[in-house]
Amino acid sequence: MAKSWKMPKWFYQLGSPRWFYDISSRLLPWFVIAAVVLLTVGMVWGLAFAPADYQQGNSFRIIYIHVPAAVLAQSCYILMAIAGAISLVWKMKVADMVAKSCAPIGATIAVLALVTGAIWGKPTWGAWWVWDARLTSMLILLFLYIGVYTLHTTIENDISAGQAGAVLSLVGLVNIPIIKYSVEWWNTLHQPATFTVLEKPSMPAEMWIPLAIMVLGFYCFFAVSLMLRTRVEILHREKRAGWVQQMIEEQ
Amino acid sequence: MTNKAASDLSLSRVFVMTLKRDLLLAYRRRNDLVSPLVFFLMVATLFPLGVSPEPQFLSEVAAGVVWVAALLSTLLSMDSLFRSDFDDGSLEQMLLSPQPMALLVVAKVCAHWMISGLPLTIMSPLLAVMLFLPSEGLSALVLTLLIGTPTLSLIGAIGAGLTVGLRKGGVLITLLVLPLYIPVLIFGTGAVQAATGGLPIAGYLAILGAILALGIVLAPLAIAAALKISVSN
Amino acid sequence: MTNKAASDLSLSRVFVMTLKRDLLLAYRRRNDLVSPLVFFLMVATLFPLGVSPEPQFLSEVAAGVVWVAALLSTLLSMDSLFRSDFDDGSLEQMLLSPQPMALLVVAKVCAHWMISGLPLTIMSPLLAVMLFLPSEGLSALVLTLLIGTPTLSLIGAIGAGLTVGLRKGGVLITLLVLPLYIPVLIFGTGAVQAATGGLPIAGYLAILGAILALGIVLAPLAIAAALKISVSN
Amino acid sequence: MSRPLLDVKDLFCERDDRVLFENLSFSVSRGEVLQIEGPNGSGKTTLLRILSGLSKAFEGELIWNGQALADVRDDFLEALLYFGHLPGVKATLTPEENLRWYAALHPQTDSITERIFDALSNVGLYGYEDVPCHSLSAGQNRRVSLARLYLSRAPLWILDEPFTAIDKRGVAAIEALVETHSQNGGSVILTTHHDLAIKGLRQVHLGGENSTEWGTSGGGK
Amino acid sequence: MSRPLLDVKDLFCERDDRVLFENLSFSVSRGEVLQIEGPNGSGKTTLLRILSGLSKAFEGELIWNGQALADVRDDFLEALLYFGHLPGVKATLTPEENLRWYAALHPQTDSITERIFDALSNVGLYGYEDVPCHSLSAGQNRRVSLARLYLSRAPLWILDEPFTAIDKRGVAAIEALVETHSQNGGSVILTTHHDLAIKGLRQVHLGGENSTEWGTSGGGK
Ligand code: HEM
Ligand SMILES: Nc1ncnc2c1ncn2[C@@H]1O[C@H](COP(=O)(O)OP(=O)(O)OP(=O)(O)O)[C@@H](O)[C@H]1O
Ligand SMILES: Nc1ncnc2c1ncn2[C@@H]1O[C@H](COP(=O)(O)OP(=O)(O)OP(=O)(O)O)[C@@H](O)[C@H]1O
Ligand SMILES: [Mg+2]
Ligand SMILES: [Mg+2]
Repeated sequence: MAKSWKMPKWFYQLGSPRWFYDISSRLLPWFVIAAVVLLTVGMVWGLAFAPADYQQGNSFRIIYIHVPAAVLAQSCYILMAIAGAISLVWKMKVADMVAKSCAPIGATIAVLALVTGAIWGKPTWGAWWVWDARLTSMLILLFLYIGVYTLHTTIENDISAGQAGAVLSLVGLVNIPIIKYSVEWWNTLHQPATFTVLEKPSMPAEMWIPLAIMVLGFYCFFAVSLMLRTRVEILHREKRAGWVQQMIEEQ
Repeated sequence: MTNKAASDLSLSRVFVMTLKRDLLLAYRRRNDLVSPLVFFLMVATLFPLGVSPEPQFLSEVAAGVVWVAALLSTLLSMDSLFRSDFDDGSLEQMLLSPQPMALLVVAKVCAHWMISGLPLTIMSPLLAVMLFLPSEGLSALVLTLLIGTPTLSLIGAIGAGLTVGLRKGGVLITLLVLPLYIPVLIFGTGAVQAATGGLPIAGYLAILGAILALGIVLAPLAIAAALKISVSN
Repeated sequence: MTNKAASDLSLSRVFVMTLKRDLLLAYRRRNDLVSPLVFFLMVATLFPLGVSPEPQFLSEVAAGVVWVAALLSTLLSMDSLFRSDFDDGSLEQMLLSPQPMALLVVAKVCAHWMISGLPLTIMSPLLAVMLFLPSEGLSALVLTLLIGTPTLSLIGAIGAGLTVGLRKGGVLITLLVLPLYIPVLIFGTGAVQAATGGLPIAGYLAILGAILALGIVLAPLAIAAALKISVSN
Repeated sequence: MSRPLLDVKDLFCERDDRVLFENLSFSVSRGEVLQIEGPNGSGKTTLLRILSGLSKAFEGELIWNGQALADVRDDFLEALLYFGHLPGVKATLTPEENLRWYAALHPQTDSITERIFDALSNVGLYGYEDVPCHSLSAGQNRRVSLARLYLSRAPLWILDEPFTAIDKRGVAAIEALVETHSQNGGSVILTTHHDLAIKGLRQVHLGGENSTEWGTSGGGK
Repeated sequence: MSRPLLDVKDLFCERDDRVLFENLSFSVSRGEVLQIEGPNGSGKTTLLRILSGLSKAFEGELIWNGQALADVRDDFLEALLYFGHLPGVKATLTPEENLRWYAALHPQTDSITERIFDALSNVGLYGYEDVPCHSLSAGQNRRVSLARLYLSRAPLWILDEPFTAIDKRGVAAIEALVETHSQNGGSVILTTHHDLAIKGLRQVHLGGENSTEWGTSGGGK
């Protein structure tokens, strides 16, 4: 690790647990509302009103869960790696806690993407699981999440656990471009995919607008659960700090 | 002699001494010299036993089986890379010496490769013959193993560094490292399959080489960081 | 209470306490509870990656791959069975206690199976589905694993006992144990293949059961003897 | 009974062609404390491992209560408490859990939980019962293992450097415990590099020319 | 130079919610020997690991030669010899091989082979250079590690219980060595449960209510 670079003071204040706790208290309600509204609208629109696919009929509607989950799983990983890097370099406590909170959430979302994909695969490919690039690299992503999570829970010392998790998530960052591009690599390696999922521009607007809404909704929902988890983590780690004690007394 | 030259000299000396020490340690417990190889052989033996002994069938799967065996045997030997140094305090001494940790780590990984990946690569033609690999694929197999196994050692060492402080990292390391091994496996077997099919393999080798280059540059830093974290825990 | 009854009581108490202790130790490092499973999953994942992802092909080899994966994951976790007890002196204490060593050893192997073989067996249907095992073979797979994995643990423990005194037994153990695993592997996969082919599997199960019975009777004595030798070394 | 508890006759042991001891004979009776004494590498640990039966690399006779030790091994093990170089403490278990398993190995009829807590507070680990041992200091870990002395009812104690890593008050307490044990009719064989202030202490000296003597040039660089 | 070599200001450390030390300040100058003193579990090892930079679980300032230690870590490591709980000795290597690698980690220009042999004979391992360390006794193994003290030219020594498992003559020799080192202008920070007879020894006492105190009921069963 390089020597820690000195940053302006506000940068550190930004990362103070107390600041995060306060700001997240104010932001949380808005994100909850946004998540509920977006998810409901997107869900109703997507499931009830969007036209059925001419090839796949109604089974395609699972796209409204599958794609947001798949996209979010990757974003969450990137966030986890960035937060980890920040906590490694600048020893910022909040970044560490955010990274720690990302792992289980990301793992859950990755599982969701995998499961919805598998459910979708049954009617379209005739199999729950196929060894295709997307699927495999997604599975790797899940394993990476599990690995980071296991490091966080196995190492008793919180600081070391955070650093170890950060190193692994940074190393695993290599997987993200693999998820994106290995489709092509893989096709050249093994038999070409019989079914290409990427011909999206042909998708009519009535289909993709609800999809976009669902993606946004998923992001809001993610923000909510991330804040909740991080807040619990803050309370746990800072339990003896003055302001936490004070808050507990007030309640 | 300038100061700079003197310190370069001492760096290369430390590298050589550490490499030598690890090779000597491996030589003293000679069984380890043989065993990754034997494990490699055994996985390749189990496979026909457990699945099917037909030559036709085997020749199709040979490349994959050899690669999977190489990967598993590297993985298996990985946990011991830093464990004994951690247990007896040598790792502390390394961290508290004025030498750059990344250098010491590279020497150790190098030694590890020389007693696992390298002999494995040398042995692979034997396995290929046992599994009826078509002869066109042979050189591709050896080449990909030669470029691929150092990468496996480097990646594995990151996992080993992260888990060495835990009371039992042996299995956790698998969880951390195996996902990262998958790309190497895919390109390695891909190249051999291409070669058996008469296709060019330069592209695969280039990618494997790129991964190795990336590994050589980045892994030592990650390993050194991981070890510092593990010891300070 | 007669003296005999009292001593029986104390024996069963020692057994239960040792079993509990080992389960507790495993629980404390929770990741170990999960990891043999994850390894099992990963080997089964690597295989299609490295070899071929075609459902038709996979369904043929599924039984063999699941069995080989189970075998390797048991093997991997075997080394740690006595190692930590040896390193911290608990093994000396066991040998110097008035309790029969074979009994303590059975308790430890039992605990090992409960955290490796048993969950593995429970997970195997999932793997079978991932590898497209024909559904007729499913129950045979689960049954053979249920009878086979305790045998694997028992045999593995003999190897672990013999090598625990060596400074690094991790890989040597493979050498000692793998040959003994082969019959189990052959009958296990044989049974599944028979079941998929619509043939009766009672014969295979009987043989596996017989091997297990033999193992339960003989292995504890062998393990206890091996440990005594390792410690006095 | 005037017959010695343990009788050692004509013991001979060599390791790697270095003779550690030859014609070594001594005996331990009830109520006696015997210190095996000698510089580093003189064979103290080797001797204790031979006496306990862990090591078989010797020639000579070991007699337990008048019978060859190998023939009455079960009786001997019932009567033995062995405290070796390695503490036998599991790092992920708490002190209480460690002792509980140890107690199960050496079954006793009366209320064991109470006695475990007593033993732990005797070695100064009151308040640490529930801390996993890897979070204890070097000395505290040794103390977990020493708590076995307070639990045990075995008449023969074999202790290999029990004072390692223990602070001064701890050393005094263990010394007192050893003395009490011998006054109650127990026997103790121990090694240590500390000076012992135990009444009636007997010593066996090991280490002739083969032992490691500190260089006389020590102190110079 | 009158500036202290190592200056420790307002150190605070807690583990598992137990405060080990608070507002701990002291400094070590050239030629000084400082003993960190306290009962088992009082935080001596923790403190030494913090000073050496192995552990970062603390708050407070460490100042090396007038600069923050973290900024001049390389200089600090050049000047440090750390002897921890773990000996750092490889069991399958011989004493000589062990020291040779250690010497490579701390490069020196002059004839190293000779100095290694001198160091080994100084710790009484003459004749054992070629025996693999797993065939050495507990004390001999510690001596292999202690031989580093004779090899080193680092001005600051941090020694965590260097006398563990060492016999009496060995302890005296190491004490003499420490004294010589300080007379030559070196500094030593050490912990031990032995009484030290070193001139001008300074002590820092650790351990308030949190330390493990041996139970007063010790000796009763
Ligand atoms: C377990 C199985 C599956 C996994 C792991 C999986 C994984 C993914 C991933 C990672 C993405 C995100 C791509 C991105 O980042 O833009 C994605 C997108 C998508 N998936 Fe799947 N998928 C699975 C099965 C399926 C199936 C069966 C279908 C339909 C037949 C499908 C259709 C799509 C579509 C239409 C997209 C959007 C394409 C895009 O935005 O790039 N997926 N999937
Ligand atoms: N890894 C750890 N995690 C949590 N607490 C720890 C850890 N290591 C030590 N401690 C606690 O810190 C305290 C001080 O431990 P330390 O090893 O520094 O003591 P010490 O003074 O060196 O004792 P000793 O004389 O026994 O060596 C102990 O009470 C111990 O419980
Ligand atoms: N496993 C072994 N193989 C061969 N020789 C050994 C072995 N263990 C010890 N020795 C030799 O036996 C001699 C005595 O060792 P032992 O451990 O009994 O000494 P000790 O008196 O306990 O010393 P210490 O005071 O250092 O604990 C030593 O010289 C050592 O070299
Ligand atoms: Mg000894
Ligand atoms: Mg200490």
